[in-house]
Amino acid sequence: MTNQTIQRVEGALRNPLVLVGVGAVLTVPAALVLVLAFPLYRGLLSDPFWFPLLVMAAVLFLILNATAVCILAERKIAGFTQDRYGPNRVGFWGLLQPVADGLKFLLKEDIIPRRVDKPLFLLAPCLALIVSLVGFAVIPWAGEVHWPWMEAGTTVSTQVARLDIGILYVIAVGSLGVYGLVLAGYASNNKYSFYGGLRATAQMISYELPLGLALLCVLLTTGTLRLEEIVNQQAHSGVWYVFVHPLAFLLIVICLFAETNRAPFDLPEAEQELVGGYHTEYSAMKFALFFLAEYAHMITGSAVAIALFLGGWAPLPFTSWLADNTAWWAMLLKFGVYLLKVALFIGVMMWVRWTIPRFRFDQLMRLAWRSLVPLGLLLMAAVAVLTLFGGQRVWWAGLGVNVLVLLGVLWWAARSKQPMTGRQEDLPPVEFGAM
Amino acid sequence: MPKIIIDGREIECRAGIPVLQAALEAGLAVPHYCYHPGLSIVASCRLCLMEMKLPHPQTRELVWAPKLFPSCQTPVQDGMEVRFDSAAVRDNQKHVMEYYLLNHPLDCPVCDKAGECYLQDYTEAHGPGSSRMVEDKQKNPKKDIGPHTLLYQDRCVLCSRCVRFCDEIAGTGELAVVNRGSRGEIDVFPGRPLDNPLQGNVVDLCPVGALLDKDFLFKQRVWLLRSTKSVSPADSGGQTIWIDSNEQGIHRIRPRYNERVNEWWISDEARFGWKYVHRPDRLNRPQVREAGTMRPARWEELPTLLRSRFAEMTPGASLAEGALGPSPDTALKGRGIAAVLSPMMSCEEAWLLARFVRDVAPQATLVLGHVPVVGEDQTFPKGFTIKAEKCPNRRGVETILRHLGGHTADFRTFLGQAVERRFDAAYIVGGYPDVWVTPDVADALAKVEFLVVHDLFPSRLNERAAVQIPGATWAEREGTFMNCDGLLQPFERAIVPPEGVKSDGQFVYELAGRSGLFHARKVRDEMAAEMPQFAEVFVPRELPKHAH
Amino acid sequence: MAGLLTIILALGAVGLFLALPGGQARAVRAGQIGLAASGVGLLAATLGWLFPWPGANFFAGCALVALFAAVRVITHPRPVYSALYFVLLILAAAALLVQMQAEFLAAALVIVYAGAILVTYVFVIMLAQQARPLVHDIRSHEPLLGCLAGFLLLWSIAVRLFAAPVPPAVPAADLPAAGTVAAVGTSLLTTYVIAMQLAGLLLLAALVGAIAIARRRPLRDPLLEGEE
Amino acid sequence: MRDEDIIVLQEPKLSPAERLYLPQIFDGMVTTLRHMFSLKRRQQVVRQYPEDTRQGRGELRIANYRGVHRLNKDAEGRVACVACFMCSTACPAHCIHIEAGESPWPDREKYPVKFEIDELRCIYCGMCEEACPVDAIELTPHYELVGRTREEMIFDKEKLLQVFEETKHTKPRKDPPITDYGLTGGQGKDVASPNVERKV
Repeated sequence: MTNQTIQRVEGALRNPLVLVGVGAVLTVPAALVLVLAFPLYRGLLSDPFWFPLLVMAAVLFLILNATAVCILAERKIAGFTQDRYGPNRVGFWGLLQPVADGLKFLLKEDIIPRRVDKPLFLLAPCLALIVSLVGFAVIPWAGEVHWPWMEAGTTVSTQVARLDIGILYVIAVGSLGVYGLVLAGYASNNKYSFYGGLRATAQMISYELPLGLALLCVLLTTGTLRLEEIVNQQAHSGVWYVFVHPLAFLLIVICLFAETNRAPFDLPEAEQELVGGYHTEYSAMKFALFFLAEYAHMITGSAVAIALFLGGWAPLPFTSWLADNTAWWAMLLKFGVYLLKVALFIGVMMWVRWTIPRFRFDQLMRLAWRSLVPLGLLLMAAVAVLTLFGGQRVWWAGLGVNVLVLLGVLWWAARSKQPMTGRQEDLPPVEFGAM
Repeated sequence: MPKIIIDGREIECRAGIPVLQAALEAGLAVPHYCYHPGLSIVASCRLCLMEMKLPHPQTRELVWAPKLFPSCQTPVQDGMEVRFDSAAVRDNQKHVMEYYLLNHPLDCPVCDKAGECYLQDYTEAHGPGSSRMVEDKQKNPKKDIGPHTLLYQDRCVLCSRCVRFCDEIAGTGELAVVNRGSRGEIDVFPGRPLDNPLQGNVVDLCPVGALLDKDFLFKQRVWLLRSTKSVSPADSGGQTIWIDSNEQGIHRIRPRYNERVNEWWISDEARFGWKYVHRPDRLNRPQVREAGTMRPARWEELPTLLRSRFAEMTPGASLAEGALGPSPDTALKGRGIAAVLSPMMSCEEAWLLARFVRDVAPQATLVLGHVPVVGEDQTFPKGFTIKAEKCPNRRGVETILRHLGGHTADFRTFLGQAVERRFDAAYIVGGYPDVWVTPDVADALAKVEFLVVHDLFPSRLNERAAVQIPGATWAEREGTFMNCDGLLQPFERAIVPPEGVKSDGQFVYELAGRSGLFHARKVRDEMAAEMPQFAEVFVPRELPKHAH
Repeated sequence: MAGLLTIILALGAVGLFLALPGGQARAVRAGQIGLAASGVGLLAATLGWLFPWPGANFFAGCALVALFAAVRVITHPRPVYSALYFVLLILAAAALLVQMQAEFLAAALVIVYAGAILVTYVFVIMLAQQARPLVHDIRSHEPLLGCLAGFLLLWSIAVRLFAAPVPPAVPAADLPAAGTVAAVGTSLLTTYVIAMQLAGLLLLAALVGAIAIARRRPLRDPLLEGEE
Repeated sequence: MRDEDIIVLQEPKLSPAERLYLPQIFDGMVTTLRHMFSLKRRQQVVRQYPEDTRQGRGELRIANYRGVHRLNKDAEGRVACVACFMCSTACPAHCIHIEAGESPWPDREKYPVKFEIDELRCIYCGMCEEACPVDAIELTPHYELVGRTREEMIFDKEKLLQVFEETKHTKPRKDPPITDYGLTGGQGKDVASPNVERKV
């Protein structure tokens, strides 16, 4: 393509009218096809095996595209936080930036350095992406749905896998997430990548502990591992578990940042120290896969946290509105609510990223092992005792325990000589090395 | 050894030298223009004046004399006391400097001497910061006084060093001071330009930018140049030189003081003879003949190739057994192989190559290469000699050949034997700046089946060589030359060889089966263990700036 | 049947012995061929089992992957790959457990082994990575005895298994829900409560011990000590 | 260093809440949030570069901006440079390459046969401008410098003179006497006469 052509195409893309036109041209045939094929997919929609898979496909489609949007959002938020505009050249208000980015990733030279461990080098990004995507299987996107043409009283679920172990599955899959990073770091045969991989391992192993402990607090209250159950409980009672276990929620949020390698815990890819960390040697689509994996991981993580603490698809707290409504429009509404919550959650994660500076690695480890793990243990013990005495029946009991634990910790912190994180005089200066 | 006191410091010095020389040797920076240790003393610049203690006419007590004395013209006497750091001396220097700058143009930015100019340095160290001169400065035209020299009369301080040099050292006396007083200027006789075999030295001698080298004119600023200690390959005298280079290019060559050979001077051959280093037609990649045509070769493949080919040419046992042991084949081994060691090679290179050849073929013939001789030795009045033998290391190679013994030959004999097809293989080293492969040499060498030519330029041997190796010039190598009197002098590498060329030393080092970098010093130590002649090198003492 | 099985398993054992790291390249190649032949034979022998109930194929596939991964764990010359094949083995085993309605066990296996222990292995292998593999990494220890023991074990299991009749197809829904979280939890806290408490105590002791070993002594500064 | 030279700083005492760091984090997040939604600040701070230049806003100090170099021409349109190498000597990035030759004009001796500046190597420090005794080399306010190849970014004499032509209206040359060399305060007669008296 000549420069002029490129310029002309760029100019056209900047025109919102052109965008609307292209959209309309694409939408009309799509709508036609959908209408004509209605009897065909009606059967699929009411089948308990196929419908969740369709939901899955839709969600995957949404998420893989959402990643592109996320990148734009990230850059926009970064820009806004720093009093800039962010990308605003490609398309109206920079909206086509993801397309440009994607094209760039596709067209860049795909380099495999000479001395890498080739099988592992190729495996790592795939592993990272796969692991971050399979977690979606247990997310109850919109509860049950009853299609108008179905028999009365029957519903189909929008959840792919209604696993008995629900949340354990998420943890199991999440714990595999580290392999992609470690292998990338190892296979790259580059010391910066290597350090990134080591950091990723240590960090993710460490933060799985407080994550699990905080999860246990909720599970003690809910009495089930099934995510759909947990969401149902919240939707029906209207009491989201964030009101019951605010401290556990805080722990989970902190751990999520660490598990997804997001700032302020993005030590494995700390640019200033490690060039690019574990993905230093990756380029083009292989790098894009890591990118994709990171955002997919964020979406999974926030979806799980929302299911556990923020009522899942429940639109409003303190009301059971929509809880038992299985109409198709309610399903769509719930789905929309869920996605909106995820989007907000991710927005907060980005907001945090552009606010809080990165931790030092020893601080990071100290935070996990010295602050979060004891805090999680304490909280879990307290909630366990509470549950023993039937405390799960009144929602404010959990809140009380959380507040008590928090106050106790504050009191302890006030008494102790050293801050909970930060410099500690009696220890040798380097505790965990520079990994 | 007389002792004198300069500025309250007692200094021991050689007898009979001027106080100025003693002070300079003691490390004092006494300004001077006209004084040069190699020339007669005229005491005309009046810049080196000093105070001296003399007996008081009445009391006979030693007191500072009221007038100043030229330190260059006052020989040292035991116990004399002089001083340069007095107000009177400094005043004198300041006023003399101001006088010199009356008419001197301030064109330092375009003057080639800037950076090594006495006037500049002394003005900064001793002179006034500004001129009180309000009249127009005198202007004189540039003069073209010789094939190599330009005279910028405006810049001249009339120290007459150049005049004295032509009279005393070169003995030709082309230059003279004409006119008198403020109209005095340096000039040549009409029709008798400054043209003698040592003429380049007047440019170095000139303390200011009055005499300039046409060759170097406008080329570089001197502070950009890097000076490397070297030995001139122009003749067998072993004149020591500085190679001034910048950005891997030689820009000029200056004499390097050497009390045993050339003192402060060098011949024009040594000074201007480096141009061949940058000739564009130099060989720049090794080539190997395959099926009649030359193909470019990699440097790495050459050592194995040469080794195996020479071993093949050796009749009898294989290389593995081929030590010097008394096997029945030894008598035959390598009879058909010859190595021609050029007198342009350094001792180290010659030794490594000779050892390599003897290693592969113990009975090989070692030949001292073509020794170019032009005319007769030319000796100048004060003893400076330009040798007729135009190669630097004939004696070094001879010493090595004599030490290694076995079959040796001189170049003529070798050619004769070659014509008789006595040699199957030969390694010929050239390295001469001029054409040396005359038709008869080429014809004789054509009889050699496997001919390895290691040379700088393409020659008639091009069509005959089986392997052609590009050589490096002396400025691109390091090593030692042994001059015709047996004086062993080291030279350093000034520039890197052109792209594609490996320095000879490095190549023969690898050829000899060694890995790593060639260090002339290490090789020399090995040689010294066998040959005491190479145990000690002569490095002349280095003179401080402005102290010649 | 038993004789054929013995031959197949013996072939596998010899193949494994040859394929273990540290041998000659040709021997390793031969061993790999032997292993493959043994695998094919095993597949053929179990062919009768393969289609009796839906999901059995999935079971067989997972089992084969697990076997293959297990063989690679001990035959791969590079520790990192061994560890990764171990991960694959764990995942395949977890899939088998899911087949048997033991979801909790599957999740626990993945969390504990793949998510914690093997990550630590990989971590340690990476940290201890040498410029070239160490002798004990590239040479197997007691290959003969190991292969023999493995062969005997596998042989006895296989012969017993094949002696039994082909298991009937049981619909998944009819299986007792022994693997659910509730069932596991109930049995842990009733039948096996003492064992569990003991295990907990043991783990606690191990934890305390680990902390005691890993704790860093404060640096002794003679100057500071003098002041005290 | 004596003991009394050592100042022991007391670390600020943190309240229990501060030790948790959470209040500070929320504080910071409020700050960034405020920035996120302040359109006005954004508009004030950010320039939409190709459309909105410093020059357009009148913010470029033409007299001292250090952009692309130029080689000045004297009143007669000849290159003002006398090839004294001062700029290349002063250049900390070694980006100036000069080849000098005998000048074809009678009022000076040397002139640059070749004058090249590697604009990619240059750090735009302005030392060459300071060093030049005849004010021949100057940095211009021209900062939009792009090229497709490295070779293109090595500006030769013609290109540098062209830059002068393009910028002489925005930044006129000071026009000092060319033979001054900055040393005598304008005495223009210091140079040796170019008439060579042939003696040979």
